Amino acid sequence: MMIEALIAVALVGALVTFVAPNRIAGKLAFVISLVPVAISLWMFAVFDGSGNALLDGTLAFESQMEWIQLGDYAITWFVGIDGISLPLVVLTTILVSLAIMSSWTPIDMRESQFYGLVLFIEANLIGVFVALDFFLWFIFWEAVLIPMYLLIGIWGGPRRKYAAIKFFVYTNVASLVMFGSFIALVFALGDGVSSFALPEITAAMLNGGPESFAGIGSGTLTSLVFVAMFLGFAVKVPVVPFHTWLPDAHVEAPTPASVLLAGVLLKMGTYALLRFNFTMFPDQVSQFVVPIAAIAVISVIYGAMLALAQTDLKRIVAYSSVSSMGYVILGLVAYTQFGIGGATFQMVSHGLISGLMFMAVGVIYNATHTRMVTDMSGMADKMPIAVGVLIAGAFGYMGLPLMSGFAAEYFIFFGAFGSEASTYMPLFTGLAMFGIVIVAGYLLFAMQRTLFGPFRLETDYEIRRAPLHDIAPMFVLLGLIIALGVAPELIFEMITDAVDPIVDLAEFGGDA
Amino acid sequence: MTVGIEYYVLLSAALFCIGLFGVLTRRNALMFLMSVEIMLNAANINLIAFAFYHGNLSGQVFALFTMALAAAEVAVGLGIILVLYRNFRDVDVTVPSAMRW
Amino acid sequence: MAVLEMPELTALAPPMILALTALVLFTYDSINPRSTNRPVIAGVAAVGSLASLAVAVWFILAGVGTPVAEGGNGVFDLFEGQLIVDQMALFFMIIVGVVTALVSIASYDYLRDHAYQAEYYSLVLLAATGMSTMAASNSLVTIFISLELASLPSFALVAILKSNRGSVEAGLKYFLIGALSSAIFVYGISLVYGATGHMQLDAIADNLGAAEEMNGLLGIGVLMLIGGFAYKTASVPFHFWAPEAYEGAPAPIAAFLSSASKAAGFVIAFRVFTTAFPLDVMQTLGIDWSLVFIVLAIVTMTVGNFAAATQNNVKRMLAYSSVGHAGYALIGLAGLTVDGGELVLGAAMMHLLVYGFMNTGAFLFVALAEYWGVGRTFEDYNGLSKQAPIACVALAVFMFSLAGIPPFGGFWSKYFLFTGALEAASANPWLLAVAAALVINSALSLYYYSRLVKAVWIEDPVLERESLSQPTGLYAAIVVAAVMTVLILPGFGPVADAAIGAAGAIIP
Amino acid sequence: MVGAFEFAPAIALLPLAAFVVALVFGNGMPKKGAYAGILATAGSLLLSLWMLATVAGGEVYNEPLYDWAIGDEITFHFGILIDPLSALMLVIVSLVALLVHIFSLGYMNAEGETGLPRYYAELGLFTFSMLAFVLADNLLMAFMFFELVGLCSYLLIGFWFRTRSAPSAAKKAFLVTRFGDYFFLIGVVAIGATFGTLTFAGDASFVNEAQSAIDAGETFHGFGAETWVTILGLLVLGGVIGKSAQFPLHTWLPDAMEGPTTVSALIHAATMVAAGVYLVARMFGFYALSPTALAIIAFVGGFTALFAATMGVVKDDIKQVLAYSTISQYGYMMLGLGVGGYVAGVFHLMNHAFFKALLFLGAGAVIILMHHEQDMWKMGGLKDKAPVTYYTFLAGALALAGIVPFSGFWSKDEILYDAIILGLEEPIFLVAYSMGLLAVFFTGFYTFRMVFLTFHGKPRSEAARDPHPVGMNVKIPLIVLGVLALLAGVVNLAPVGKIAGMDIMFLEYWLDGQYTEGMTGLTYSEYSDTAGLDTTYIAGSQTITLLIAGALALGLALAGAIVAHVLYNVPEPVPHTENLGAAREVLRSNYYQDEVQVWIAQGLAMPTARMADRFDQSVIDGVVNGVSSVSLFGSGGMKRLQTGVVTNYAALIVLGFIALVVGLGVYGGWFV
Repeated sequence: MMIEALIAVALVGALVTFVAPNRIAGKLAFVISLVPVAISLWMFAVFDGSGNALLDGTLAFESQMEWIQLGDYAITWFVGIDGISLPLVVLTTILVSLAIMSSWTPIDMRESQFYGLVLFIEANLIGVFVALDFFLWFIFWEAVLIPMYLLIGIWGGPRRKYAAIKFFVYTNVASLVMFGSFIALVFALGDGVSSFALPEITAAMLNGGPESFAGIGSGTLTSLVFVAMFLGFAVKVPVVPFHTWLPDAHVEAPTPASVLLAGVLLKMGTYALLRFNFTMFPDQVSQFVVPIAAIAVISVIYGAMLALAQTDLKRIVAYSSVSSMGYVILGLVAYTQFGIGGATFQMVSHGLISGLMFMAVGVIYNATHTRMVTDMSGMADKMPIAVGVLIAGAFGYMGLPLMSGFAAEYFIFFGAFGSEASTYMPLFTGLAMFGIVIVAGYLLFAMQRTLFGPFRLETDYEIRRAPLHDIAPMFVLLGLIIALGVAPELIFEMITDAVDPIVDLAEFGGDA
Repeated sequence: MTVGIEYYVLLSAALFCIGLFGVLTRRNALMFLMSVEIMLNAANINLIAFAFYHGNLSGQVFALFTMALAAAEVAVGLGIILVLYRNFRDVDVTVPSAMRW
Repeated sequence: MAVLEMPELTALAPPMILALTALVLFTYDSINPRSTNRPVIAGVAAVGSLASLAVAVWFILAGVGTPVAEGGNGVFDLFEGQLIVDQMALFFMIIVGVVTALVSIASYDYLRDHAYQAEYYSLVLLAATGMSTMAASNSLVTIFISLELASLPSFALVAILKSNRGSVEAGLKYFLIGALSSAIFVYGISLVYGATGHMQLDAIADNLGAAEEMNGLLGIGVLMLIGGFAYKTASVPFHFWAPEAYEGAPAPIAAFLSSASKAAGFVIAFRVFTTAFPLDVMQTLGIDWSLVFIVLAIVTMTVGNFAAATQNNVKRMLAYSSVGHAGYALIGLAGLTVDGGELVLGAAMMHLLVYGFMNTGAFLFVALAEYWGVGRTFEDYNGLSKQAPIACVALAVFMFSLAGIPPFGGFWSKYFLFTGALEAASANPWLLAVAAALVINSALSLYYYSRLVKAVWIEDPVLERESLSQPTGLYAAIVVAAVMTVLILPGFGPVADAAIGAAGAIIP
Repeated sequence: MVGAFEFAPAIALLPLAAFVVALVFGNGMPKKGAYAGILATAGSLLLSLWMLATVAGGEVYNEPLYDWAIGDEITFHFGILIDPLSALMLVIVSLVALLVHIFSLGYMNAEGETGLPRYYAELGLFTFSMLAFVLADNLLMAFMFFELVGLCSYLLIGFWFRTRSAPSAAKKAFLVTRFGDYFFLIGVVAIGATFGTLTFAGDASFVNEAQSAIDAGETFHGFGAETWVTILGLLVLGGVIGKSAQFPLHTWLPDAMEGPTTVSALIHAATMVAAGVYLVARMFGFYALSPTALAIIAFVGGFTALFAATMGVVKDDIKQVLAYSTISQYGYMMLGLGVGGYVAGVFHLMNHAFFKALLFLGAGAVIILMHHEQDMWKMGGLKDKAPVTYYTFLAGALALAGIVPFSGFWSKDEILYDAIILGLEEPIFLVAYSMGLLAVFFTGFYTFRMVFLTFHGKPRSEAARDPHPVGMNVKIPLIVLGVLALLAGVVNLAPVGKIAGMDIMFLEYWLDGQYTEGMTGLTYSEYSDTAGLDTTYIAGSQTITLLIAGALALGLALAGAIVAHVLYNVPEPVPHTENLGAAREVLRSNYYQDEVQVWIAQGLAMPTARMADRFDQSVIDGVVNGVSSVSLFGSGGMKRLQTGVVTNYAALIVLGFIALVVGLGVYGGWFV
């Protein structure tokens, strides 16, 4: 029942915080959020699962109970954790705690509501990563939207209303498409399945797959569903060309919301891709390798190019997230141990690094009230510590060795290069890798202009050093980034354990 | 010799259409109401004719209900038309069109 | 179970209790028409509706209406099958009870300075009686009577603010369209009677064979019946009264009509088309009414949602959205197939139940706003969350629930409808179009629902307003509705079982 | 095995500790953390010498340290490989690092420099990364620390971040090398994916795998094994070219002189820039498999040597001259390795490390003397005022120019010798050789131009007349390095040895593993066998060839020196560069290399990016917003249905109803 405890704590905490007086809400929320951190770390310590949750691996902290009988299909409360979900759960809890602390400074209105929503998001994010029944999973998946919509809408920047509604509607449409196609698939599976439990559906998919449905042939149907679901998740990830909601949302969102958005929400998309498309449809994957890989490469390069053109620090980081997510797609489509494992590792790594970057940008923004590269220079002079951490984070983003970003990208490149999914994979890999040059390009340019050189600030705003509670979270993240970079095995071991069954599904074996 | 059922149906259909025509063309609320009454009576003709045709009484009974309800409808309707006149000084149904789109 | 010993008539207890309450209030009114003893009057109405609700719930739990074969207390049919009390009847009686109760409680504050209190409540309960009876009607006669019993008071209720032009205009339009549709409806009945020679639904089903040569007549009759239902459920093309009626009527009445009356309209539609016109036979007769409902469903939800998307008047937006939801519920009929379809039909019932909570709540919030007198447009609602956070949380719940976003009840029913449509699509590919329309419209609806949330939560008030009062009755009703909308998610198991069971029972 | 090698990790870890200490406690410490660094590097030096001794004692060490990432087919690990090559390199690096740390006491801790803890911390981090790179036993680990030294270089170049130029130079340095590393990383990934291992040495090394693959005639990705090996080798070479500042990725090094001179000495002369060459030497067995790759290396080297030397001729900034000479010298090393002169290359690497560090530190001393003035035209006449600096600097200059008997001569001569004997067999290499040979002249010229302008003639500025004194901590490193610059050559007096038939080619034997057992696949002779380059001698005689080659090199060097003497060793020297005419501008602007790269960045990348951005905003986002506005427009039309006139409603209802009747009727065939 630990998972239930995890979610319950967050939910109750959300309610408590919501009614708490503004004055103490921040501290209260932080204290509450430490409980899930503790629980998840404990889970991490005693984790005893093995194999993949969907491919009859043994789950940790599993619990399942009847809920609703919908015609011939049972909807159950079915949660469990395997090597893929555990790191993401831990990432979520930690990131939420740090985000809460980092928002003590910037959030100065309706605090209790703000922190309540943050905790509410946490509950649903955890749910997304642990739910193993489609309907249950979808509830959490959708329920994330509301609090994020409000976070962006209420506490966001000048164009917050536009950004919020865009994010809300766009991602919701995607979810509906995905939902519809998947339900159609389940019905097409016929008597093969008697519930919406993902493992059962996966099993049915892997032996035989669907019959023809509504006059659509079996093969066509499977491909259609695969594509529809890929598109559905592609918006969430996001991959080019479904990414345009991301920069708006990021730029307008308050720092902690950006941290969660980039840190965890994007991972929902890739996580879902891994769980659904790349676990249930191995044949379709092999069928669509080239287009998907192409999309991945385009996302990497195009996203990086866009970042190169920006002058708003947040926009830069936002677009580079698009680029980083492209790596994840590349790793997934490689369908090799290091490819998919690296993709999962990248989810965690990017969560930490982008979180760190957004916090650092946020700290600078708190001090200068501008994010424009053109407005400032020589910040290193005024806030050395924050800038130091920012530089560290930036190099993490560039994939500096001994930081988690390098491990992730290296795994992905290695896995993708050695993949036999398509003869062109080495080519795609080579192209995608050029991202590491562009990323260095725009980050170094931005740092040179803003952090170095003689001090200059357009806005007449008196600079004060960032308080400890702004800096501390960044140091925690930096520590984690370096720890994972020096010893990826900390989580890579359990990831590969959960990934191997997926890799074995592919008839084209992975050498790397 | 008895008249074939189809003639009754045609008669009621014609009556129905007359009523409908009235509904569509008349702008006076009362005329509107009367046209509706005509349509109801068209239905009544049907009911009675078919009751005769099928040789069971439920049609005729239903016709009675219809008349009763028609009366009730008129009662409520007149009430509404009354307040309509109070508020708009007119019984033209096309006058009150403040709420649209 | 005690129910067994009682005479069969007691199976009709829920509508009867409503009727009784109505009469009590009517007497009270005729004795003391100008009484402003609001607590007593509203209290009586609330108690009566709650009692009817309680009885209905008790019945359904006690297994009344569940065939004996399934371990229940058996389906009660009275007066040679003119009325029938089965699971579906009870299910809809519950919906009506819920809405009536909420509306009566809310009206306590809303009507604080209305001249004739008792007449208002008695009309409400009379209408409720009619709706509750519709749920049990099993013959075109009873259907027509109960339908009119529901309609006539409604006309009066919409126009009850005699000196308010909006209210009167609404009442007029509602009444005229209503009269027209009932005329069409009656004519339809006469044609069906002509083709089959019967009024009682099962009898009609048995005698469809006789209608071979009169299938044209029967077809037109069936379509005219559909017209009648479409009017009651505010579906295209008979929906034109809805926006005006809801906008002009007092907000509680709008809530009442858009939730309960709609549900009642659907229950008779469900019953008639499942019992009297089994699809397989009708198809051989060339009257494939499921096609009609597919078209109506798509058009209705599209018209409703698209028209709602750019409204500036909150109440009107809700009115159109209720048209859109009628379209969703129509999927229940559109999804019926020769073999089965209880999933989709059950989903429609669930939707109507959840809708009873969330939509009533939404309109009651509008009632609250009118009570405060903050205005009718989105702009007027800006920043209300600062003065009335609780009510605004409730509003957000209603809106997101209407949009079908978890973790709220609207999510379940809407997605079950979607699921049902897809299941039915395996038999009838046209349903794919319906499902697609549902997706598009949901996406669009999210846009305008979140606009309202944006207004109260995100926008800043245009003009500063001092703190707002917190009327007990309205608040109570709204909060209850909101809580139910949320709690129904975890507790959806029994609801789903009941609805699908009921649907399964009436599907031949 | 217990013993010296157990302590190998400490060599790298000591400076890391210094990094942490200086970073955290630096401000509280005397000399701002300098001592931590000095102690650490001193420790590293001692341990390195111990390693050297142990290796000399006949042991080599090649053990994994710990597993970084474990996969089914391949496991990436950190490991330590200590063989003669790495042992030698360890000593060089830690020695120079130590001396630079000491020198910094005099150079940096002067007049209230801020951010010293940062400086010493970054020095420590660099030393750690560099030593770890040298210790690496596999290509991935090598790449990691290869990148890390790049980071340290970035940080140290940008040490004076308050100026405009330093950060920009730092960015350029990192970016250009990153571009090279891009290919390197592809190479690493590809090698790992192809051969399933990344270790340098041992039976399971990718070198052996490649060998057997070629023998088995396998094909990879549609290429023959040998072609594929060539491709892989060239990919890795990309990183080498970036780090060792070879053409065309050399442009960052001159800018890197924005950093403190000590940093230039340590990173941009002696060690980090050597990393590239070291890497080639490290995996020489792999390159030996592909003559094509070797040839390309040779040409890149030869061309760079000449190319850079010509640019060094016209520079006025003393550090700039040294920077270009560095580029050119590394060109020599590449040339040497490219022509199979493994020993020669490593030999020159070692010598260059010493005398170039010496020259830079000397330049640093000069800059102290001149109150931080770097323009040679403002110097002059320092000879008498700062004798120690002068003579040590002179020693370095002689070595650089390659004058007997200074160390530089021996190594450079050996490189050219290896080039010519190969060239005589395969004339194409003669081109590379001649470029290298020509460069000798320019080297001699600019070296002594620098010496004369700086130390000889009359003082040409106030600072030069009254120089700032320098302390012991400056002089000691100079002296140590000066001695080394003079004597380091003796470890491999190849010509003497070959002519006189003496066995005094210690370095060659050393690298050939003749002092050590159990060293397989890493020896000079094995490399030569693999490469299988056959050579011929002028007139069939080794001696004659040796003498001719040596004489040519020495002669040209002296010629250059003499020209410089004639032109600049006068009381009032004047810039004669005008006489170069058009060539001057080309040279001064470095053949417009920077312009090209700036254009790639500013003129190509940025516009493309902006175009992409515009496309994104208008087209892609336009579609998204378009969808919403279209549906809202549709909504506007939809609600116009509701005219508000009840009669119209009735009409619409009837119409709709009739439509239904007709539709269903036709479908159901009622009207037949």
